[in-house]
Amino acid sequence: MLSPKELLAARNREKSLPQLSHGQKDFIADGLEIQKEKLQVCLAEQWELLKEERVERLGSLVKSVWRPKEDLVELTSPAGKFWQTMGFTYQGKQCLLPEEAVYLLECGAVQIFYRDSPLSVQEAYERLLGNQKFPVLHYQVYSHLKRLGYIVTRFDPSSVQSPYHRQLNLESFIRPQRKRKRSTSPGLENRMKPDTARGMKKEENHNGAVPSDHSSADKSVVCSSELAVSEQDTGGLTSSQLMSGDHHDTQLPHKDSQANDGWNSEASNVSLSSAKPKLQKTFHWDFSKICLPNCGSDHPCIQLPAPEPSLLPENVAGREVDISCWVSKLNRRLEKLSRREREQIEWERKYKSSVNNDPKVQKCTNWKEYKELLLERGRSQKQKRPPHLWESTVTPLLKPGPSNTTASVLEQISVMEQSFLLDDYESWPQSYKKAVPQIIFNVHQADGASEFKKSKPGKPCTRMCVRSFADQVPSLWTVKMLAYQSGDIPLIFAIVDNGEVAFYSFKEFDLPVDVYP
Amino acid sequence: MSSVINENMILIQLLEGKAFVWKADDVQMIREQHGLVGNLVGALVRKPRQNSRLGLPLQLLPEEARLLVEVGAAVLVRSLSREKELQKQEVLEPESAESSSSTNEGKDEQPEAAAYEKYLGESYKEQRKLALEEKRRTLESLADRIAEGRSRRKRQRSDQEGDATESPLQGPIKELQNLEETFHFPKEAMMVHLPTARTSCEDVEEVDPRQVSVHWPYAGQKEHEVRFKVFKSLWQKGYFLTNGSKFGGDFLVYPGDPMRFHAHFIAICYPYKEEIALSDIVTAARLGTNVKKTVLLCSADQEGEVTFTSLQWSGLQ
Amino acid sequence: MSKATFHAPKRKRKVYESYESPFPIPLAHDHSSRDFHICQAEILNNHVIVRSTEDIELLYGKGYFGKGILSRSRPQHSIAEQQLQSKWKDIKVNLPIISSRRYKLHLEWAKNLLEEQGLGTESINKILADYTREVDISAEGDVVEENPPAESRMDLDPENGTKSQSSDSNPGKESEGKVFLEGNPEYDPLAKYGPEVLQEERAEEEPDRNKLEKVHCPKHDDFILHCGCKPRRETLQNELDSPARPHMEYLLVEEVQENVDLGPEGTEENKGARGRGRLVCRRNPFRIFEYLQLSREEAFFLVYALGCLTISYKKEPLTIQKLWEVFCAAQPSFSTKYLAYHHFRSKGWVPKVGLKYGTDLLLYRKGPPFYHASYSVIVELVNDKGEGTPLRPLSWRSLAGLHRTTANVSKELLFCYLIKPAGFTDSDFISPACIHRIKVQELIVSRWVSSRERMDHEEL
Amino acid sequence: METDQEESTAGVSPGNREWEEPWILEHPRFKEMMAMDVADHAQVYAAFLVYMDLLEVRNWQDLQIHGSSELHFIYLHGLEKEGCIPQLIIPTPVSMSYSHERIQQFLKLNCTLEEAQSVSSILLAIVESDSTVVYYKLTDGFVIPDPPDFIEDMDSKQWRKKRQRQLR
Repeated sequence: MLSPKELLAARNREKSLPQLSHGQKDFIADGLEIQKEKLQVCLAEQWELLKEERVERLGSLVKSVWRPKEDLVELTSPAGKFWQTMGFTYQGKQCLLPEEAVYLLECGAVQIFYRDSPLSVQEAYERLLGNQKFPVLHYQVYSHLKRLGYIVTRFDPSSVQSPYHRQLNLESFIRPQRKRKRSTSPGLENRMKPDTARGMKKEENHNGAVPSDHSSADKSVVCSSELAVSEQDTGGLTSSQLMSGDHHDTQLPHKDSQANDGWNSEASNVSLSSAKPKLQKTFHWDFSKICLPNCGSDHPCIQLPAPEPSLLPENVAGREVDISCWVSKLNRRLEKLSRREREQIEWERKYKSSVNNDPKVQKCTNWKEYKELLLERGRSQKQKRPPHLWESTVTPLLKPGPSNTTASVLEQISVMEQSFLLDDYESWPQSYKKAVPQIIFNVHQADGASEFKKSKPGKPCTRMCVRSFADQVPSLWTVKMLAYQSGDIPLIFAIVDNGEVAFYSFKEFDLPVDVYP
Repeated sequence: MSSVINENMILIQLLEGKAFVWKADDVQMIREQHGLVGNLVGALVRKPRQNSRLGLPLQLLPEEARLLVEVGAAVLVRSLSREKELQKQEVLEPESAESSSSTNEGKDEQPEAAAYEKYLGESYKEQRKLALEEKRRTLESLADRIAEGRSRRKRQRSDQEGDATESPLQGPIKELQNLEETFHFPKEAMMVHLPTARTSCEDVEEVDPRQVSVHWPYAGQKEHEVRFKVFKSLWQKGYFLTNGSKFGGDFLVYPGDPMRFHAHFIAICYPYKEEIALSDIVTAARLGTNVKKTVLLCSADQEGEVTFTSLQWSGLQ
Repeated sequence: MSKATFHAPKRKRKVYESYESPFPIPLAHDHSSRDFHICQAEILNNHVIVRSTEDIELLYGKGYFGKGILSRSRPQHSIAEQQLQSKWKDIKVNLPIISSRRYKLHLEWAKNLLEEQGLGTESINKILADYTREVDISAEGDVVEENPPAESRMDLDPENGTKSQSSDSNPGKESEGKVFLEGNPEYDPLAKYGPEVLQEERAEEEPDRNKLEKVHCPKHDDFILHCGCKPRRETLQNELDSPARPHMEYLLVEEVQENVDLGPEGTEENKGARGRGRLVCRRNPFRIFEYLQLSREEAFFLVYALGCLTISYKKEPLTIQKLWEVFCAAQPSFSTKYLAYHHFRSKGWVPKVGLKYGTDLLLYRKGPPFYHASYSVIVELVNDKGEGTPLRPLSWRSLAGLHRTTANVSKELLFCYLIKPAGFTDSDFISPACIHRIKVQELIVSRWVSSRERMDHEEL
Repeated sequence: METDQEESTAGVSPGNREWEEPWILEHPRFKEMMAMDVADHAQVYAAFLVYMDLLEVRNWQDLQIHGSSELHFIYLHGLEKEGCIPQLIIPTPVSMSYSHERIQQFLKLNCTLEEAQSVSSILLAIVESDSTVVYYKLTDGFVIPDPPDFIEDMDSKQWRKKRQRQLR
């Protein structure tokens, strides 16, 4: 403890803060005296500053007593100016919350007694904070905000309107928000065309997010269009599933090949026969007539029968042949491929589709027809609707039309629905709603700037959720949850890392559609 | 337990796994003797309502705290008083549920209370005496001027009234004569000390930073182990380190005391064999470029061997 | 619910081009294109490449799709070396100027190519020496060359330029100098050349030309002979009849002191008079062309959303379904990134790759020439409970860094969540049709710095 | 199906000669990289794009191609300008990730290549799917950054703006 002499001397202490670093910081230590001197000056000032103890006039100190059982600090002398924004009355007594008391102690405004002796700041930290009720982590955020002059109160979930309440106030809840958004971005706003169908749809969605009497008609519109979409895409899906059975690169149907080259004739046969039953009627390849001999070492086939003439191109003649003399010359070992070549083949397999999966190819009965088909396709590649895009399971979203405007193009390709933070809240399971980090503080504008009254605090400017730096970045679900709890008040995450506090917000955004020209 | 702790050791108080130093002398020693910085997190006594310059306590990074313990300069301690109290309360609970007021709590506290009252009373007496002396000194040094002023005013008044008689210069002014009796020093005017650090001895328990516990959750954690090895290695090279989270890194590395030097590096720690996404490398390097610092990829293997790689923009746009 | 406010993007101070259209398709406002043109791209090394200059211009010019593989962004590669071009800016010849070092490199490539075809070193040297022989430059600043008979024009040999006048010996002809761009197919710098010179030198040129014809594909105007085309008269004829035949690439090579090691014919002293070497006109033996490379997201958007691109693999056009499958296989993040890409395109914005800032996408209004990127986007796919596996898992530490990086360049950090409906499984991703079921949530992540904090903190 | 309108004009421009293979595939250096058979094709293509970028866009000199069979990697080696210290370039697709250990292996590559070089450093060339390349420099040990510019006569706001523009 300080001596009376020191105490009295403290009245005439320097009140202003010394400079932080005395001029531009240095970049490299040059070992010169001047650098050392500057540092010594800075450090000396720093230690002087830190060694200063809190000394206050007894008359300006509010006395209080820590009551651990009630987890509060009771004032035993009349409260000071802080009473306007802090403290509460409990059983007819003026009281402070632990964080308020510790903060005021740090400011030299209260003296906290415990067992008739005053607590040091260290003891106050130890006793008043650091329990489960009010962690030091929260205090670090609290005192950070308080030092800046904000009015900070504990968040009480019951103070926020229930979802039902909010629905009743829906109009006042949403409209002003929208107006503000409009006016903030005139530059783009001019070019956005809210009267386009897309704009209309947006509005409906927005209202649909929180259903109200007014929007129920619109909502049904949305629903039906959603339904249409989902019908459409399940249709697309089933057919694509049917088609996606196999994509191996079998150029021609074959029966008996070895697996060592990666062909999988079995799979392709299966996919051909099982794909769509009705196709079999128009199916003209007769596999029993097509012979692809296995000349591999395991099943040497020496006699190759004459190929079916209808399967050959016109100007090619086939005949029966004995290949026994060739067999010995054939290198039937596995081809040794380099790493890169293997990779290449792997990719080739991915890019190539089996021509046999193509219904049009399946309709071809011979080479001639197949070649004609290829020719026709080649020709049509540069047409507006190339068949590989337009006659397949998935087709382009935009239908080429003569007079598309930018707006109509955007509308046609906008297939994903915008989601909003407050969507679907009701459908979340209760267990999810509970496991979320809690909002800790309401933050009101600093003293002079707001009409804060403890009895009628009004709307806070933000709400705070306190997280440690080691915690996870909140998931979308956490953000949604907290946004819902916080209602129309912006929510901010206070992140504490080794006593340093940083604030981040995750705000709902709806990037405006930019229709140009 | 407390008996084991050396008098000269710095006490690092653990609270919720956070390491605090409460004494300014300790903070100075940590900075000047050990080259460690820490982070001031409390309100500054001289100007408590601002955030640009803060005061005690100093919060240490887990790595800083562990290093101080390893070099034998400090011990980690946690206070047992609250725990003991809770135990006591549990015992007392049945009979004294309603008598929680501090005035009639356990008898053993009474001497302490009386001691404070006594201290306060003595302090008041002494302060009044000192204040009185001060007042006297002030008056004495000003006496001549006061007297002169008074006589001038008197002269002026008499000039206006046409009375030209000069009053002779008086000796000591009348205020000084019976200062002892008239000096008013109300009790409210006395100065009171609100101490920062604990003033009384208390029960503390030492905490071993190598053992996992609720009080020190970092021990054995992979991230902490890598960070610690890196921290120690950089510290041994003579660098000053601070928390690097503002810059997306683990530490900021300074060539000298951060008070007077710009940081050279943003150190980011990775386990040596852990894959780093290229997008993370780009983000880090980009940031380093923006703030003119080199990003330092730091890794430590099992043996404590630390590898550093500098990452910078190439200058190729 | 408090929303992030939209900050109108900042227009760049200097804009050098006019805005044409948001998409490479005919739109009502755009009178320059009436036809729905389908661009061609191909898979090359698992990436999507557009080769036709016309298509490149269309895709980049309208919507800023892709990047030139030989350019920083807009495909506009020129072989000319800027430094040399300005050094020699007073000459009136409008051919690209390159250093002899660079020229040697191209020569070496051509040589390697020929070696691969199995030609002997001697004949290769002979062929190349012929092909790259110095060409005389006329007083008007055009390349002087014989005008060969039509059918052999492709493999014409440039005149041996032993007594050519250097450009600086002909000052005062500025008015004649024509401005044209390298690579402009309309302009053939050799067309003007009179036929007389040809007559004179014809006889001695003959043997070499024959040899050349063996290896030089007549369809090419450069020296790439690997295409497997057989020289056929009729094709050649067609080529020549087409009005916009690409001209052979002639270059000015800056040769310092000694000439290139190709032959003794370029040793004149007078050219080096200025002490900066001399310019020699030669043919480029190995031409490289600018291609447009599309990111997979861009490519898929052009095919699937707009239907104005077809992508082939080894000449075979790929269906949308197939593309989806191979892109997903080539790039695990593709499906997620594509959904986000599509979303922003359908809002009329131009997303580009976010590599520069370590994010997934950068969003531009209208296009990079007009506005600075406004948003740096992180994409995450989540289920209907908002949980997901992000493309890059973020800790507070990395988020702090990312945010700082983004804010330092006056951009905002935009999280784009793609929300799968309940019951959506991985197997639903096998078709791009899944896009209809995905919802998008946008969040702006920003640091909150209170006005008070700003007041008493002057950082940095 | 509509009629075929533009068959004859399609092949006009130099890049679009459909009968021809893309020059990349025929480029001797590309073939060389492929033939090395040390890296997967994604890295090979990244390496080639970087090779062309350095050579044709940035005008680097004496660019050589190397393959490391133990690292399964292709890397480049060249000079930014005449008289510069030769640099080692590691081209990589953006989708890759590397451990610090591997980065150190890359740095060791340079040591073996340039015995005399006191500081071992490499350029990491990261290639995006649209061929965008960014280059970052990795150096073993500590590299002190450039000192901050002290521009006293310019007010800080202006200065900050200028800096931001430069860093875009």
